Amino acid sequence: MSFAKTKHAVEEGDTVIIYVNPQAMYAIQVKPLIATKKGDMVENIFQTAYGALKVQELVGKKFGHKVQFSRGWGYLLHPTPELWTLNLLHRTQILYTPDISLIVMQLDLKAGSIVVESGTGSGSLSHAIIRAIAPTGHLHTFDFHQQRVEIVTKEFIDHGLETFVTAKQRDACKDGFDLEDTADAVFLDLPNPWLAISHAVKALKNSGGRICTFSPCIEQTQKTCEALVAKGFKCIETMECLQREFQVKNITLPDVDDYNFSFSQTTDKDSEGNGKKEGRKFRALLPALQMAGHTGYLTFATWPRQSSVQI
Amino acid sequence: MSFAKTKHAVEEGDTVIIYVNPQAMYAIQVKPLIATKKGDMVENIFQTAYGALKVQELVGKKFGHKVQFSRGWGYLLHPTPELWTLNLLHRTQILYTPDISLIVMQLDLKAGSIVVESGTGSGSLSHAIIRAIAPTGHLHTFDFHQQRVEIVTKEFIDHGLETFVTAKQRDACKDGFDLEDTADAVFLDLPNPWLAISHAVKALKNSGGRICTFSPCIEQTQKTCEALVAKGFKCIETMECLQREFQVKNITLPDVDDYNFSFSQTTDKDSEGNGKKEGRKFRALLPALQMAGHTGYLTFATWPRQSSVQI
Amino acid sequence: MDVNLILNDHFVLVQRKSQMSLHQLPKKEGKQWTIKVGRDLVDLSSALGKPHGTFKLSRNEENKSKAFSLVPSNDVVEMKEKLKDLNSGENNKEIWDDGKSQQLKKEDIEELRGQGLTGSEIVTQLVENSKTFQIKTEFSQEKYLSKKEEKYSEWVEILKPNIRHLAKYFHSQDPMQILNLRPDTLAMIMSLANIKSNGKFGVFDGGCQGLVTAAILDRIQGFGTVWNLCLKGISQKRVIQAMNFSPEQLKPLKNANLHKVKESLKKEENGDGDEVPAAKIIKLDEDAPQPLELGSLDGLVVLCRRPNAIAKELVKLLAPSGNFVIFCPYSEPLCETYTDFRECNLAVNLKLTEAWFRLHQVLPLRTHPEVNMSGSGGYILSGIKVVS
Amino acid sequence: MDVNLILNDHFVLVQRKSQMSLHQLPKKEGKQWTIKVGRDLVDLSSALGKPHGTFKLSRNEENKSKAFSLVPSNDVVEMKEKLKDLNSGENNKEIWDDGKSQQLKKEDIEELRGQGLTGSEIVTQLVENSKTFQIKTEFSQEKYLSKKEEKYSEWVEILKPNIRHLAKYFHSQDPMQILNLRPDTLAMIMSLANIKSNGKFGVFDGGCQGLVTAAILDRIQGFGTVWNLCLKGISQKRVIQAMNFSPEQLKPLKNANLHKVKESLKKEENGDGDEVPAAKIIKLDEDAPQPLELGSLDGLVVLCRRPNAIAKELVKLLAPSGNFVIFCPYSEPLCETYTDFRECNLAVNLKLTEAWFRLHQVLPLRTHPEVNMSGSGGYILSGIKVVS
Repeated sequence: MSFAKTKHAVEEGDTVIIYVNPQAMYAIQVKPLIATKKGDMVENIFQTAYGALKVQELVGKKFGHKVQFSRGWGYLLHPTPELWTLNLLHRTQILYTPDISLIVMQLDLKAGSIVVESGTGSGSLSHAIIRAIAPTGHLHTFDFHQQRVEIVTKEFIDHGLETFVTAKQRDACKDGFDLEDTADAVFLDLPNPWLAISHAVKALKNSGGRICTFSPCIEQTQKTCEALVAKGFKCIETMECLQREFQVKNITLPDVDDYNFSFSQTTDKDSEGNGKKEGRKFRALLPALQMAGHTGYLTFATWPRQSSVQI
Repeated sequence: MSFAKTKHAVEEGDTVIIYVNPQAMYAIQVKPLIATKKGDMVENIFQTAYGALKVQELVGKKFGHKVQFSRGWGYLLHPTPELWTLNLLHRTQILYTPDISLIVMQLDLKAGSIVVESGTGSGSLSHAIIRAIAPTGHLHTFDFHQQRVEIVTKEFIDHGLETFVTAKQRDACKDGFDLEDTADAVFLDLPNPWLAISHAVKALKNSGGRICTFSPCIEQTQKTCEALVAKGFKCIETMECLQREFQVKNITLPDVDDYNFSFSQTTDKDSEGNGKKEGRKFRALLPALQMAGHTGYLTFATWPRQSSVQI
Repeated sequence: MDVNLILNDHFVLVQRKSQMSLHQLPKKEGKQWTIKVGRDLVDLSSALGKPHGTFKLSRNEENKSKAFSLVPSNDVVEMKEKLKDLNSGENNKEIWDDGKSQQLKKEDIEELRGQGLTGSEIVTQLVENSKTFQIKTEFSQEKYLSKKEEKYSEWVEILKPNIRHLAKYFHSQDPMQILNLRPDTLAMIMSLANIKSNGKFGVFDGGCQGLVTAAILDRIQGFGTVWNLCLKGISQKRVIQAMNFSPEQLKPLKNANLHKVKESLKKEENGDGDEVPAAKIIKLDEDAPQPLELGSLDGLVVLCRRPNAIAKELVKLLAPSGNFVIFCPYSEPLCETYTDFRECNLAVNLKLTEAWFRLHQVLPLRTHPEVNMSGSGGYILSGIKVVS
Repeated sequence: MDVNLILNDHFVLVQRKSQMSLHQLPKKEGKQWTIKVGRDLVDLSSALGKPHGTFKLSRNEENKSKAFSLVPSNDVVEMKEKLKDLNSGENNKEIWDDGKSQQLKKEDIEELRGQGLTGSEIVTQLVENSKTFQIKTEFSQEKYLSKKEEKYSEWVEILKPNIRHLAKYFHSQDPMQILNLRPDTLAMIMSLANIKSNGKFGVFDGGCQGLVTAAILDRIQGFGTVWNLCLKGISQKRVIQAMNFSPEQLKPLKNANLHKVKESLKKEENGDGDEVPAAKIIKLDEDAPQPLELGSLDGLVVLCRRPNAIAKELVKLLAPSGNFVIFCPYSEPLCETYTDFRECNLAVNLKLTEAWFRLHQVLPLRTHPEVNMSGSGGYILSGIKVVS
């Protein structure tokens, strides 16, 4: 129940984020009991890098405050789609926040939008879509993999989002979406998105809408663009978005990196004594040495208002 | 004669660079007379943004020093391939320093290398190749366009580089290079580079070598990579290189951008008086708002030592 | 809900190929309203009352030199289709561009325009008077025609402004007028500030023309509250105006003058003699009759050139576990803010990032990244407020 | 000129798929020299006297558990070719990765290794014991096999080190050990410093292991002079050593201790009581018997973490119109240097740049940029010295 509306303190059933450090975060559901491998229900004790946490004790605790583990502490955070993306269990490759953000904005999503998504995957994008379109919109999400649909359906219920989303097992390329003149936007993350374009057209509102396809390979994008042109989509745009993260470091260089040399000064012994350490100190913005160089190509297009539609 | 060996003062016949500012540089050849449109020989007077320059008066002037124009001054610079790239007359799209640098290094060029280049284009890359391989190497450069070959041949002579380069008119895809077991490296900048791969193989030394192709479109690169695999090239790598330029600016924000506000301070009138202007001053590294987002894909590969070659 | 007709007093975007411009239609009905589209004069008022969409520039038959009228039309004919029967060469080997291949001079073209020729008629003239067009390759011809189309196309789109268009438009016109906030960076801000309906958000806009506020108002469609936090002067609102929001869509927007918020705070403080409590309720001026509390916002966006001091103060308005995003066109001030926030243990998940964004041309046999790209779209410092 | 045989005392690069390592062969002949390639032991000395190239890891028949010997071989068989007759699925719909599809455990694999199985034999076992391999798509199978090949391939390349390989190798191992100087940035430095034969160049290497000096020595092949400018301590030379340079190739390299250069300068100055002239000849220590003059270098490269003070001094060694490149892993010090140079009118064509570099996978139907890229390759300030 915790994604849908912001609250200040934890209630039983909520999914919360336990933040220890940027490399150690955990998404846990606040339930008194948990099933063992054998199926027995036992007290829900969560093991962090800094010791155990009795999950039920989180009830009533305030978000944004510290929580104690047996050998340390962390922060209790309200879940957001971004934190969920970082902490969900990967069933597939997932979309990350830079691509997700572009998709949501470029599809013109807002409260009230009706959206079709295929495939659901691990539900990373779904959570961000639901946030954008609630409380009056609806997400129809499809995956051809039955197990994925079952897991994500349970997650939507656990997160209190079930009224805003319908998840179904379906092979979108073969069987379409079984929706007509309904959607404001369609998102396709499929190996062969071009096979689903005609189904997307059927699902889109006759008054017009937007489509987005995500493909890791350029050959997929090329085929998709051709299909979009052939079907009559307009404003077809393909884009790439990467994110570069910086570290901020206060650097004090070691003595050996201090090159206090001058051809013209008569004594450099003197100058070496003066404010030497200060000269070796500075604050630097360091780009991460490694970064994601590619996720996929995003192609967006507009489905124009059909002439059959009266204003 | 000025590219081949560094000199300190200008001699007649040298090509020199007149630097006024980053947006105004000129490459001129120091000759007393110049032909008018009608073909008459008249005194060589060059018009800069800051007035006239009598070109012959540059003889004997020292590089790196100021030169006077009738209404201002500039600097007299020794030519380099990089300055030539910025100032040459475009007959075609040209390669720029980031790509050129990668090409020269990834082709393992050094003094003594024998190189094949096709097409010559406007000679931007050729000058950098010659710098890298002189005085003992040689560049064989080809273009299917007769006029381009004539112009670049004259430029090589004017620049004192004619002993290091042979420029010929030739349709490389159809007719090959007429070279066998000769080249350490081959560079192809052609609309259909894959058609020239077998000719490149013939030109390359049987003891092995490197190849590079430059193509703006990914489809060309795909076909080229397939052809390279088919011909037995190894270590095939495709890369992109972009350059981001920064401006350094000392910024002093206007008064309106100074948000000296605090919920807890009792009087913010006081604080506004204290070192306010200093707080609005800082030095910023500003990335250029616009940059080149694409030049082409560079594909490199190794031609392995042929088993026929004895060590 | 959506108004889909072109109406008086409303804003529209007029697009010819890649060129866009923003116009407000006259307040009064019946008034003629002529705008410039490239080098052409167009009577925008001729589109009034019609749905947004594609229009053809059409000549007034009586007086050819007057402004074009707009006629709804979906039968766009691209120039390359018109001219596709022409010959083309195999390669550009025979072409030597000496700048003389076009025999029409600038003055000739201006005269053709003056005679009231349509765009495609002018381009046909240009092609017929080119010595090299017919020996160019098909791809070169297409490139040439699509370049000419930018100037001469007879079709324009009259678009209803939305955030996607406006973000692109304002950034392409003069990036620094919106602090170089690029559309993809705007998209990131919306995510990282956790913008959603029924939330309470604060925006401090130090020079983005209301772009982020407009994006939030559009996203939440009337559900929730957006506080426009300001210190003095006129608040940033150009993009908000251009969105043609209905009163319902504008309802969430409240103004909060921070000085007045502070005054109320002081009165309260003097009243009971205590320290300022973390979630004290403050009454605001007439603009904002609803109370703005410290520690009450779900999300906060700060956009300015020098956020160092103000951002730290504004975070006090945020609820614990609330999300903040600080945007700045420069990295250096954010670097300081980062250090400051870290030292004060104000937040977790602190990230200083920059986005890299590039468009691609995807065409058969001609797929490649666009040759022009933006070198910078601003820097973002984001995080989640915690209580230490 | 080139030595193309694997010889004692020389360095070689050993490459298995994407993994590279640098090794020096023993100085003495006849000594066995075992190295680790991934998890395999390989007797590198078994390659001595043979040309550089492709070798097969081959088992000593008598004792299967000992190190692999190297046998020259060009008949590389990739695993995907070996296994191409296997079935594959149409899509991954039926696959649910529960981490249990591989039935061989880590210990089982170690045991197979211990039994002396070759890499392809182990991979065959892995494939046979996978519950999902045969229903994976062909592309998924290929991806799986090329991942396994990284660990188990029986072919290695013994490469003669060159600058291209070494620049990549040192940057991939630990970028900061060479101040994060990325290969493409190195290439830019070589251009912007106008490196060419028969020139006089100076390199101040504050932590790049001699990479740039080695690149210059390689480029000029004995023609010209390269001054290794240093202040104290051991000069940077690891890359120079790894290049196996001949005495002729090393001839251009001269050491210049800047303190000694300065001392000579002072003596000269005291001698004739004048200011230091712009092109005074200075005698140097035993390491560098040839004279290094102020204002004499054609090009200068400065590589360090904090170039601010030293770069300005070293530019005095450069001839007017000479090219300089200052490389730094951080932007901030270069920002200061930029301002300083500009204020002092020391140079024209001043440019502060950063390169962006990305590799691409180009395979039929699977073309895309590599998913891992370097986020930074250092910053460059370049310019041309002028006399104002």
